[in-house]
Amino acid sequence: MTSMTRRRSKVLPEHPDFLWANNITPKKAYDVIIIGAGGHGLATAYYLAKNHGITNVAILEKSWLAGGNMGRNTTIIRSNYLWDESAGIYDHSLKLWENLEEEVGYEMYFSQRGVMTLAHSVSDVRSKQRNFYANYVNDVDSVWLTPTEIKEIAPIVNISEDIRYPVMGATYQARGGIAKHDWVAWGYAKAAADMGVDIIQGCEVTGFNIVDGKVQGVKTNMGDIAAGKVGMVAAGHSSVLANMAGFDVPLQSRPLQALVSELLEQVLDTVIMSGAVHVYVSQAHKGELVMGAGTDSYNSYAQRGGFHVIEHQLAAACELFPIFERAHMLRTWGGIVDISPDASPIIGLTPVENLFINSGWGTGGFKATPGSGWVMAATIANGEPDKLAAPYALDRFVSGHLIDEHGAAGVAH
Amino acid sequence: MSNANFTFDGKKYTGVSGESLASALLRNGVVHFTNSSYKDRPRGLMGLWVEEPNALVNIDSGPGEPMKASTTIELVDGLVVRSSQGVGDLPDTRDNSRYDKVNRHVDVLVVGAGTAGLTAAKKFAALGKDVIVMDDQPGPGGHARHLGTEISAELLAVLDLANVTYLPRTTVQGLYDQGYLVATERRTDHLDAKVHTEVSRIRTWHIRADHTVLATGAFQRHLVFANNDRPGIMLSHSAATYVTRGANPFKTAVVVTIDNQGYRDALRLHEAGVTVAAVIDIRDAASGPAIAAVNSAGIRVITGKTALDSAASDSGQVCCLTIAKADGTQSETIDADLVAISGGWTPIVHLATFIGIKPTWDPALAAFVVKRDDKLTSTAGMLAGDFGDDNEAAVFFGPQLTAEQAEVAFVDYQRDATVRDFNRAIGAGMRSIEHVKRYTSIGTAHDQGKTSGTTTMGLIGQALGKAPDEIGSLTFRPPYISIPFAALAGRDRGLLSDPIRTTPIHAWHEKAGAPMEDVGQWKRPWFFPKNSENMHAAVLRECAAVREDVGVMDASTLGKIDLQGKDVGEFLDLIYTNMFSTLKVGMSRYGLMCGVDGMVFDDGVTTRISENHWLMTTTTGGAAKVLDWLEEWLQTEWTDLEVFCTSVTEQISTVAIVGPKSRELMSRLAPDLDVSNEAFAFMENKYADVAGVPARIARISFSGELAYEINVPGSFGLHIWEKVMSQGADLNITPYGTESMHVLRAEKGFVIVGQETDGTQTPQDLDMDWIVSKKKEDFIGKRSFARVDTSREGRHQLVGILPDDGSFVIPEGAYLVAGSDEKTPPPVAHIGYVTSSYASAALGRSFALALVANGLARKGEKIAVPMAGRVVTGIITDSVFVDKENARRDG
Amino acid sequence: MLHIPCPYCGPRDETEFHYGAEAHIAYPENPQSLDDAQWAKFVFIKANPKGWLAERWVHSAGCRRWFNVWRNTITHEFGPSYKPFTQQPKSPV
Amino acid sequence: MMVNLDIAKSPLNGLEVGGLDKAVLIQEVPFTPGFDLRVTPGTPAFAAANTAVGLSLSETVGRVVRNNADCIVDGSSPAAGGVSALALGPDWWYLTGTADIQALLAPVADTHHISLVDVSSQRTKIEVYGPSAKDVLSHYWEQDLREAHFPIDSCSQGLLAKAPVILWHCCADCFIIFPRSSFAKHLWTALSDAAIEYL
Repeated sequence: MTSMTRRRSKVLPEHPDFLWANNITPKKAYDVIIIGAGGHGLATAYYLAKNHGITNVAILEKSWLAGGNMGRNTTIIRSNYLWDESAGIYDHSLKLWENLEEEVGYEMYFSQRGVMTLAHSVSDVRSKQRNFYANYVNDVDSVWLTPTEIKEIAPIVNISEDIRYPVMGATYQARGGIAKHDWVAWGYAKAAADMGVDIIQGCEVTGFNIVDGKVQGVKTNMGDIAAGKVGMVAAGHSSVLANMAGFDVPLQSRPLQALVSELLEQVLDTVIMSGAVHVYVSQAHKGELVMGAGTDSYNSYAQRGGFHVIEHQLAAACELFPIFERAHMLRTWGGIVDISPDASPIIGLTPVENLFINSGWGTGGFKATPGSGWVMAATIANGEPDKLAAPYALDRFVSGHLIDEHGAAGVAH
Repeated sequence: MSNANFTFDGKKYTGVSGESLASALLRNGVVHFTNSSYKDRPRGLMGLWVEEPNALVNIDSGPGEPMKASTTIELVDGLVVRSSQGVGDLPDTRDNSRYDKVNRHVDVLVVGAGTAGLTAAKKFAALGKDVIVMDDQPGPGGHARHLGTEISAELLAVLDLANVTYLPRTTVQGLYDQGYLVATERRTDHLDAKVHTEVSRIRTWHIRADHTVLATGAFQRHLVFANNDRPGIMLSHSAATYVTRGANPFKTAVVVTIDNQGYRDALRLHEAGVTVAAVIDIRDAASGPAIAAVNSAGIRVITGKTALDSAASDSGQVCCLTIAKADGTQSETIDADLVAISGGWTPIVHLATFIGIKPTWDPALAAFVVKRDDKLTSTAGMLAGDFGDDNEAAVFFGPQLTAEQAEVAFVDYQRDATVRDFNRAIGAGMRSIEHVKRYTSIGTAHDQGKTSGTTTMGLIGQALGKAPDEIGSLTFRPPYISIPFAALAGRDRGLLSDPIRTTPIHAWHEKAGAPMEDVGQWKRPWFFPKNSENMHAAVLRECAAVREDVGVMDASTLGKIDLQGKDVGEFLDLIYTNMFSTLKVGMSRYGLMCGVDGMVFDDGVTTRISENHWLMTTTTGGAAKVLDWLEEWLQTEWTDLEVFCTSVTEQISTVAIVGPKSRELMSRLAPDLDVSNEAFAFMENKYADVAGVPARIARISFSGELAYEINVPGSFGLHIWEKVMSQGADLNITPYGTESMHVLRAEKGFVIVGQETDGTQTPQDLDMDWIVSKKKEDFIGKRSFARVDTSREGRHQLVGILPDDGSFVIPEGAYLVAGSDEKTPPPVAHIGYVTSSYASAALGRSFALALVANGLARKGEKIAVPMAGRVVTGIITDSVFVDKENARRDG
Repeated sequence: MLHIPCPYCGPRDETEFHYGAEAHIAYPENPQSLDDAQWAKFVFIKANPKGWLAERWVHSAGCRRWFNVWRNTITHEFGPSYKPFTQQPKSPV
Repeated sequence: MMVNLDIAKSPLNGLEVGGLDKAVLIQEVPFTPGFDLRVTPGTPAFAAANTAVGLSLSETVGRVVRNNADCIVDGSSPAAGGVSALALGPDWWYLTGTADIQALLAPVADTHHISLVDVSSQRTKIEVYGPSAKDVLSHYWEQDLREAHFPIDSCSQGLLAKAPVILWHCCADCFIIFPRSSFAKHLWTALSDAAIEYL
């Protein structure tokens, strides 16, 4: 059992001022409109203002700020992906994470407690080892752990050879970890709002004004709003928006569920993922176990999934972590993840001029929040793909140059 | 009623068997149960059942369980508990209790055995429906049990009907799509404090109900005022219920109410011998039988006032209550060791909201209710707004408070969240209920806001001058109450975690002491160690035996699909990249199949048994996937093709004998079979009696060696294997496993789908352009080969690698850099990676297969393998290392 | 746990099925005649509407038949299910 | 093909748990012949197949048509020459029984588009009998077992303890399971575990 003590009573950040202004009525026109006030949308607006001096920006959110996947994910942060392109964008993101709280001036509970990815069979070990070596040549920190070494870092892992799918090894990224998702969103929102960005909640985009293949603005439930450029950062709703703008994206929206336990004395002070048995878990700052599994198989916008997925996940968890047997499942919930054919994002230009898209992060979007916002802001500001974003252009599905992270993404997250 | 001895925080007590632990503690005069988790404030009992936010315990006796509400624990002799301060601990010992699951389809499921539930059950039972009534309490009656009013025997009789099943102690945890429900039944905790291994402790029910009646009842709410969390401040109906049942440590009570329920409870307290100093009613005027009864009992009633603040005695228990108008202007202070709060009813809308039903706000009842009656779901009783007569209520959640008072006015007891916290949230710009919840963490604790949900929305409403339903809708997430992980894991543990698939020969492999490799759900022998051999030694020995003498391998796990019909040939031409329609009867051919994206997705050998009868083999892991694939095309695209597919994976057991001496062994096993090359050519199939079993023998080789695959019905697999072992004894017959099989095929440059491929390789990338038909107009994947990226120069291609140090086996998955052998610190530009790497007995050195950018044009070039602390060098070669001229396959 | 109406076996639990995404996407008559963009559309683009979707499922653990069914992606409500190459029923909206 | 029992092995070697005198009896019935028949209804092949088998195969998926008793709960053997045809799909039947099914249908296979495949080793046969048979199955079987929805001589394919099986309600209190052989041991572990509470 680890001795790491839980941060018990943390006083909430005081807010003499608003985190962000409320009940804003949109202006007639903006230089840039970002659709979607999730983590990626907020970060995009923040970097537009900070890196590119573009502050005449509105973020339109149909519901409440960060109420989508940003407020529903299991907050795992890592960058140990397989392909060079992925290492590029995810590790850039992780580097941004490492200074983010200081930069935006907001507590986020960013904690680099390490992320361990378990391997359970000979072929599983082979592919995880490839991942490990790929990380090495890309200078992404990663180590290979034997079962004994796994036990040293996470004593609660069952490394017995008698279980159905024994633990045979793991990759471990020490720089990986977790953060408090809401506070990340609020930090970006506050920083963006402070620089003049309008955050408009309850504002649903119902269509686009497009003239001669060039976007002029958006139609919303609050009326038409003109914009020089528009960025769609709508995760699960990207397909719906793209269709409004008259083009298709190769995305499928699927339920992804997560669950949380009651507050427990600290038993786990790293993040553990297992693709083979579909479970990933961390113990958050207050002490609750936060767990996720794979996506449901069908398209859905209902923000709920099948209970059998949860049951399967808990069975696997009890095998891997016998000490969890008595823990309680307190709450389950679901998000809508936008899955692309190669499990990699779609970032960049669209068939509509001045309309940009950032989507397809599927089950792995949270970790990419800073990097995604960074490259999206640059792409919008310069009107051309940022170099880290270029490989993720929509046209890769025509050329066939996919960035297939199914192996590396493994279990959803 | 028998007594039960129990231990609470190390102290021994005696209570009444079957009463709740909370009740037993009250009975023993315990009012201060624990301290709060963040602010360490003394806390007592609030509620009666699962809504309890304070009185949590960790159970140490029996199976043990953290964080249980003491109100839901039925007292049994020998119970040992510790008070919990809102944080559970997980003992590092296994819980050996049995947990199981059952599935049930039913006409009507009634959730709740209160008056409303039983009435609904009666109605449906009379219609001849099969009805299940589930209720989370130990007995029927629901609120009636609490409110002192008894349910008529005539109504209770419904539970005895033949077509009605009643499940007490069964909590419906979730309601899902198409009438699917999940419930958990507590089956042993009320019997004793022991671990049960033969009867499940908790049974999880998976219910599919044609119709579900939600008669879930309601919780009572508290009111939010300064120091409203002291021990002795309780919900009025729970206080009244405890004392009525004789658990009464109280002398003087003040009842604070917004509705007529407070009056009923005042009467019950009064009748139970508690002095009711006053009933404080926020309403200026109210009427109803309960109020009349209170007046005639001579109990003082103060209207237009409510609780503002409280004080405590040294013990921490409340000693007096200060009352005030709603605007906070103080009036007087009243002594009491019990403050009973009736803040209105909150119907239990959880299950309804789980499937997206939005509760509606009823100001007359000061409650969110759900009125529903459709094919799948209906609601009844308090959930549907039926609060009975005499239930007027005011919409009121708490008085105006000063900043100081707000600091200690608790909304969510378990999270220690106060009015100040969400004032700050609103100050920070939070408007959505969801933001306030997340900012203050209200509603996220163990009780999931059962008592605080409506109150929170009411208070935000009060702060913003809106009605509760304008703030948002009251939503909850499954489960209804917390469930132990082990209960939801059920029996899917250990061996039952996931099905284990075995071949008919498996028992022999186990007896031989072979470690198993998990291949999908299959257990396959990995290698067959002799004495204390390690894998390295065993594999070198096995491979040498195959190349020099004869080895035997259990190939029964390969997927096998029987294909029949006149169009099979045409169909296979579309499925495989190469030509099959030209295959002669009795012959086998290796084939590669791609997805529409042109990427290799499975391979295998297919045999033409007769003109219209074929047998396809697939990879072990690909069997199900390939059968699905074939049937998808046949059923949804090429429906005019006459082809039937049947899986025969387990029907046929395959024993492969491999090596130069396999011909001798084959002739011993099948004396009637002419095994000469002339009579029995490579890729040919023959039928013969093998050791008394009619068999199909195929000359197929995955090692390059002369080999025979003996195919027999599964029931005879073990028999054939044993015969092979005995007949081959003097030929050094050597069983080998998956590891040697991998080495042998790699020496020959044969790929393994899933090892050389990862879903991004075309046949050309694997240096298998020879297997891509140029004649065929189309086949699945062909069009994708022509795309810009798939047809470009410089793609990663399959090559061999020979490390300069032949004793070093490059790790599989290692990345390669071009040329230079000096250490280059990362990040370095790589040219590819190693897919397979082994020590080879045949080569007397290590070798590897790799996918290298433009690799086919790079043979002879130097590569380096950068690894932490060292760099290994080598050279790019052809991917075939042994028997390039295919001489060995004919022996 | 969806209860999916197999046109041959009746409603069965989701765990018996595999999902096939949007229905009525036919394999091109002559793939070689399509340009890369047209081919990519066939390979990668599947409808992803918020609302009613005519989609494919295969009852893989049951009768092993592919079929089509209308389903609402917001409510998970099922409309009529129907066999491939039969007249598509109107969207339930 | 006649089975030489001396050299043949069934996946469970005829294991049994419980008993006829108990709430449930679970036993493997080794070496039960089984055939997958594929033929399209409404075709001459279908008519020919019906004639050859001597049954009119159910065109409703999930129905069993038979001319013999197929469960041997009382230990006696089924009548000779009998066939039971379980409708697994719109063009798919599982044929089992003591008749020489191969011989009956071989002529049809020569002249019509049907597929008859011997799967006697592909699956084994497990009987679950007794007043608690349904209870034991309900631990793993998610489908509707209500008598009205799954009456005697209903059959269905599905997942039992996550293993693919054919389930056949063959007579009162009696269910027959045809699991894939490779899953038989797993299934046995699961069934005998579920039976504990009822024995």
